[in-house]
Amino acid sequence: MSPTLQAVLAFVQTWWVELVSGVVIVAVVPLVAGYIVLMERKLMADMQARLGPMRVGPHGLLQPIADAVKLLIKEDIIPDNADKVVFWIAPVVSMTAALTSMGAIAFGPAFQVARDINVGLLFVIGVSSLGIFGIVLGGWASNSHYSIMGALRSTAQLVSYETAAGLALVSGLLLAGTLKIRAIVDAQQHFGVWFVFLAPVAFFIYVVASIAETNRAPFDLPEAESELVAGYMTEYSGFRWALYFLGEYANMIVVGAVATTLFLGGWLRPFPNVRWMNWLDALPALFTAAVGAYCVYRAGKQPVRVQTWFMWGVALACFVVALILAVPLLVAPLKFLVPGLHGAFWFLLKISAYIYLFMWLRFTLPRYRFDQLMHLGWYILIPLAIVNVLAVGVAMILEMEYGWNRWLAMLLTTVITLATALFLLRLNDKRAAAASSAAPPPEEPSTEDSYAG
Amino acid sequence: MLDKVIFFFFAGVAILSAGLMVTRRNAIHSAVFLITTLLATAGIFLQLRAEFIFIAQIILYVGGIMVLFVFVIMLVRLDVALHQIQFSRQKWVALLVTLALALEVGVMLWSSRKVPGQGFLLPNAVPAGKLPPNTEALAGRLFDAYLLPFEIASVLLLVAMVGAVVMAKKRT
Amino acid sequence: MMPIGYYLFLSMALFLIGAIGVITRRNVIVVLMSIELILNAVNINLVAFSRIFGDVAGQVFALFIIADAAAEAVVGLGIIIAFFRNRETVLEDEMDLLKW
Amino acid sequence: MQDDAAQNQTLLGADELVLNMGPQHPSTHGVLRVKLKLDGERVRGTECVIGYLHRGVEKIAENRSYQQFAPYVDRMDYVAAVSNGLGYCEAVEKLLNVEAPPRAKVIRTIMTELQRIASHLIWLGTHALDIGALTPLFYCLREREEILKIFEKYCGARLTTHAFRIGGLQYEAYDSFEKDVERFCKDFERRIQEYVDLLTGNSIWIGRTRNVGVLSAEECIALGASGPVLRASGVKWDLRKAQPYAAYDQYKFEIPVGTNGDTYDRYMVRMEEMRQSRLICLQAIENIPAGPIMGKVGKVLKPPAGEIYHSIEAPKGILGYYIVSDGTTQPYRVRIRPPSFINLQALDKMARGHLVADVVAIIGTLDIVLGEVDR
Repeated sequence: MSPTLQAVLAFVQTWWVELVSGVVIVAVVPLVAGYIVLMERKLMADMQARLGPMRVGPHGLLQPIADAVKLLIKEDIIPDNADKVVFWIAPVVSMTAALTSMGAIAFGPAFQVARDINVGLLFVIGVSSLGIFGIVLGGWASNSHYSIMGALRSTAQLVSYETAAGLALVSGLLLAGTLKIRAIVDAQQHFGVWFVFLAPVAFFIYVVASIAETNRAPFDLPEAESELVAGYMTEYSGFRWALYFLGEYANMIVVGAVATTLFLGGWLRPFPNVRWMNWLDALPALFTAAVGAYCVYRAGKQPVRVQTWFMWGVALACFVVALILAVPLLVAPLKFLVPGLHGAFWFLLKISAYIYLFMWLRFTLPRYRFDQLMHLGWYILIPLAIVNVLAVGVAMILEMEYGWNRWLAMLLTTVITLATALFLLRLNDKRAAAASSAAPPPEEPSTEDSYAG
Repeated sequence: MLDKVIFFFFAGVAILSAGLMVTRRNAIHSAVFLITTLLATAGIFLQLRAEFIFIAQIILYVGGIMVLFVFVIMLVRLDVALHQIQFSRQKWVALLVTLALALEVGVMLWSSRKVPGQGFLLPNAVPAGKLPPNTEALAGRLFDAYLLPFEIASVLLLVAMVGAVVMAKKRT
Repeated sequence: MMPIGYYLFLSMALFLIGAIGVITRRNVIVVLMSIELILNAVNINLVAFSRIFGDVAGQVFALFIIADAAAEAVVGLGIIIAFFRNRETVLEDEMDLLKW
Repeated sequence: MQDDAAQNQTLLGADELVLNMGPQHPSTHGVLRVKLKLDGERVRGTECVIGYLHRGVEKIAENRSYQQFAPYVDRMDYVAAVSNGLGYCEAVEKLLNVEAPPRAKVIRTIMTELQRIASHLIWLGTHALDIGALTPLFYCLREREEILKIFEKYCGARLTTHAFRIGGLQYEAYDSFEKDVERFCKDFERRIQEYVDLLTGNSIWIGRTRNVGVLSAEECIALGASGPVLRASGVKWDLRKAQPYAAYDQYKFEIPVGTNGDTYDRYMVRMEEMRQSRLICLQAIENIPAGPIMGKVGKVLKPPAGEIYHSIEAPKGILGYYIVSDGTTQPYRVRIRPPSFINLQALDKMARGHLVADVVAIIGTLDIVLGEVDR
């Protein structure tokens, strides 16, 4: 055997989990992202009194595949004066960053994607933040005013809100005392409570900042359709555009997973340590079975035969999942499967709820203006996050050194941060009032530079 | 063997893109290649089992400083600079001086190889498996022995922040 | 872990490329980026030695250098923006006034 | 100009950025092209380039008989076709010195007020969409659909209706006309509350609209702005009250006015106008007089030589028709005063010093229709 072959073999032997999970991520995430888009369109349609995609497949179920095919065979336009290489690379960067950062996430105790690394959470947020280069370079390479303005907005926005998100995460990490994904969840089990209840303000800040980081409404200014056409994506079409889109939705999954891991108890069920709440273990199976039963109920009401079949199919799938979730509970020899399966169920459920929140906000709220966005970030969220980190630290010292009750200490921090929040909001209102009453803007344009932050 | 492959891959990428960074006319391209260099260096850090420095390099250097660079390059439109002379007049002298320096350092490194036991081919002292958890060890050291430098660094950052704001603020 | 010499040569190469950039380029932004490269080369040395001695002090200093690089970049870019506003250039040999 | 010199100083001292917004842009409400002079994102000046939808409506009028021209006016403000038709028919009637019978007048009033609601609904939906709220648009279109159904039942067309004829109406109101209108009006009160819930108290909405695009009463009058834009600045001027036409003098309604003249006030004024229009409709269907629907108008219209100006309060402002007759069957000249065109002039004044996002909000709040601007 040649040394090269030996080296390759050694490499594969050491890293086969990572290689396989890499392939799985690249293969599965686009599909998942496609169906998240479908879910979003369906939900949006539901909230807006319409039906959404109905044509391709029953209830539009094949729409993502049709969209993907359409995007693949679409003409790939590169503007004449674009910087071709950068234009080509940018969407790839965006998507790669999002997909790579998934490597350190664990979807349940049994489903670690690649490896539980020492700096797990930092790896996730650090690598996913590299996606911004895709946006900036794409906007710059397009050589279009809309694109470059989208890119500039995006940079300023991401830099600002990443600070807030990072500080919010620090509050959670203080409680967990580790950066390892699995150890964070274990810490929550040990505490017997999700960190969202110990540090609610930090969770709130992280929710807001993560919406801004993933460029979702009401913070979707970099791609604000009504202002900048499509922001940095204006000149993109076909598959490159699809890559951007994919990166964005993959990022949503990433921030959802981070929030779930750190604040929502990861794969733990509600009340993980309370014995008499053990009936909650039956909930996953019952829940999926209920969904299946509802599908059966709806199957008879479908107008088209194909949709009836589809409903039966969905019902069957639900029942199978329910069975898979229920059998390990009931059959003693299979008991060892329970944490893995149920953990994955709870984790996915929490991520879905998180993404649902994103969608809900998108359908409901108008969009912020750029300066308002910056003010919210720099005048409210970041100071609040700093105060929160400080307060959580003090509370932990009170608890560890002076033996305070944990809940009392944490309640104190929450009250302190909320008071700060109120103070900041009042300050902000006063500033806004002063600014509006100062002078009519047309003659004396404000010299404030929104990008200076 | 594996270590070697990883090292040479990252080192090659780092040196190649560093060279391209210095020679590209377009500042954005330079920035892209610098980002590549920094990421490759992060890979080297990881190969050295310095996980925290690896991630700090990615978050701070690449995700923070380089974003700032790209941002400023886009803000000061450099279309004009593209058509001007790229290198300064002293370039040949500069190259000569740098080559001399390279020779000097190279010879120094090469000759130190001969010192037995502690030369530059010094083997690894601590096996990879026996290293303490990197983040914890780093934190312990940082907040214990190097607390004062840490505080000074934070003051430095504060000063830099204030300075940058004052500098970039529009004079009215 | 490779023998330390490899890291030293890599670090030297990056340092020299950075130095060439600093001395020869006219564009101040590229010069600043070259300085970042030099600092980065130093970091490789520090981390490599920290690894070989099994002591994280080197990494602590690498961290300080990253912080310092951030400060330097921020101030440098601030100066560039202020200069560009007045002179509309980022070429260093046109920065020939001691005041503006 | 000294003003320009000050404007050329941009943030980084570099040249200002000229951004072409439109003619293909999601939120210029058609084919408006706005050249924005930008400093970063701050607007230093705007310049509207119009005419992409110019069809020469006024010139066409000179080659058509009076009746033949009536459908053309529907194509100006195509989201408020009924109002355009009303203005034209009344202008020609004035020229001919005939009057529509009372029954025709009441039905005209009902239709026009329904059209006002429909037009405002389109405005609300697209304006909210411009500011980033996706959902109100679909709610608005849902209600507008009901109005369009009434139009369809009445005259067979939904958008460009050609509902009225010179001298009265061609069609009698269909059997359940009153019932349909009443049902819509009853339902609409609940619906309008949904928009209020979604937008009025929303702090993002308030932040995006308050103190944006402020236009004082003096500026409005100097620019000739009319309609809700004028009223939001505090000027209580509504032709329905000031120079009553059709059957408006028979009904009680309020003229909503704003105080600040900003985008939020315009929003509030239009919302209140929808409520008032609903009240007018409810009053009108209670008592539609019986009688003929067509006045004494011959088959060939030959107005006496002379000129006439007649204006009505269209949903977007004062819509005026100036018609010169030389005694033949075709008008010698028709000049139309379109409210959108005049209101659009205020864009530059309102947008200066604001951000790009505000320009979009301001174009939305002016409620322009490019078919009317370009004619």
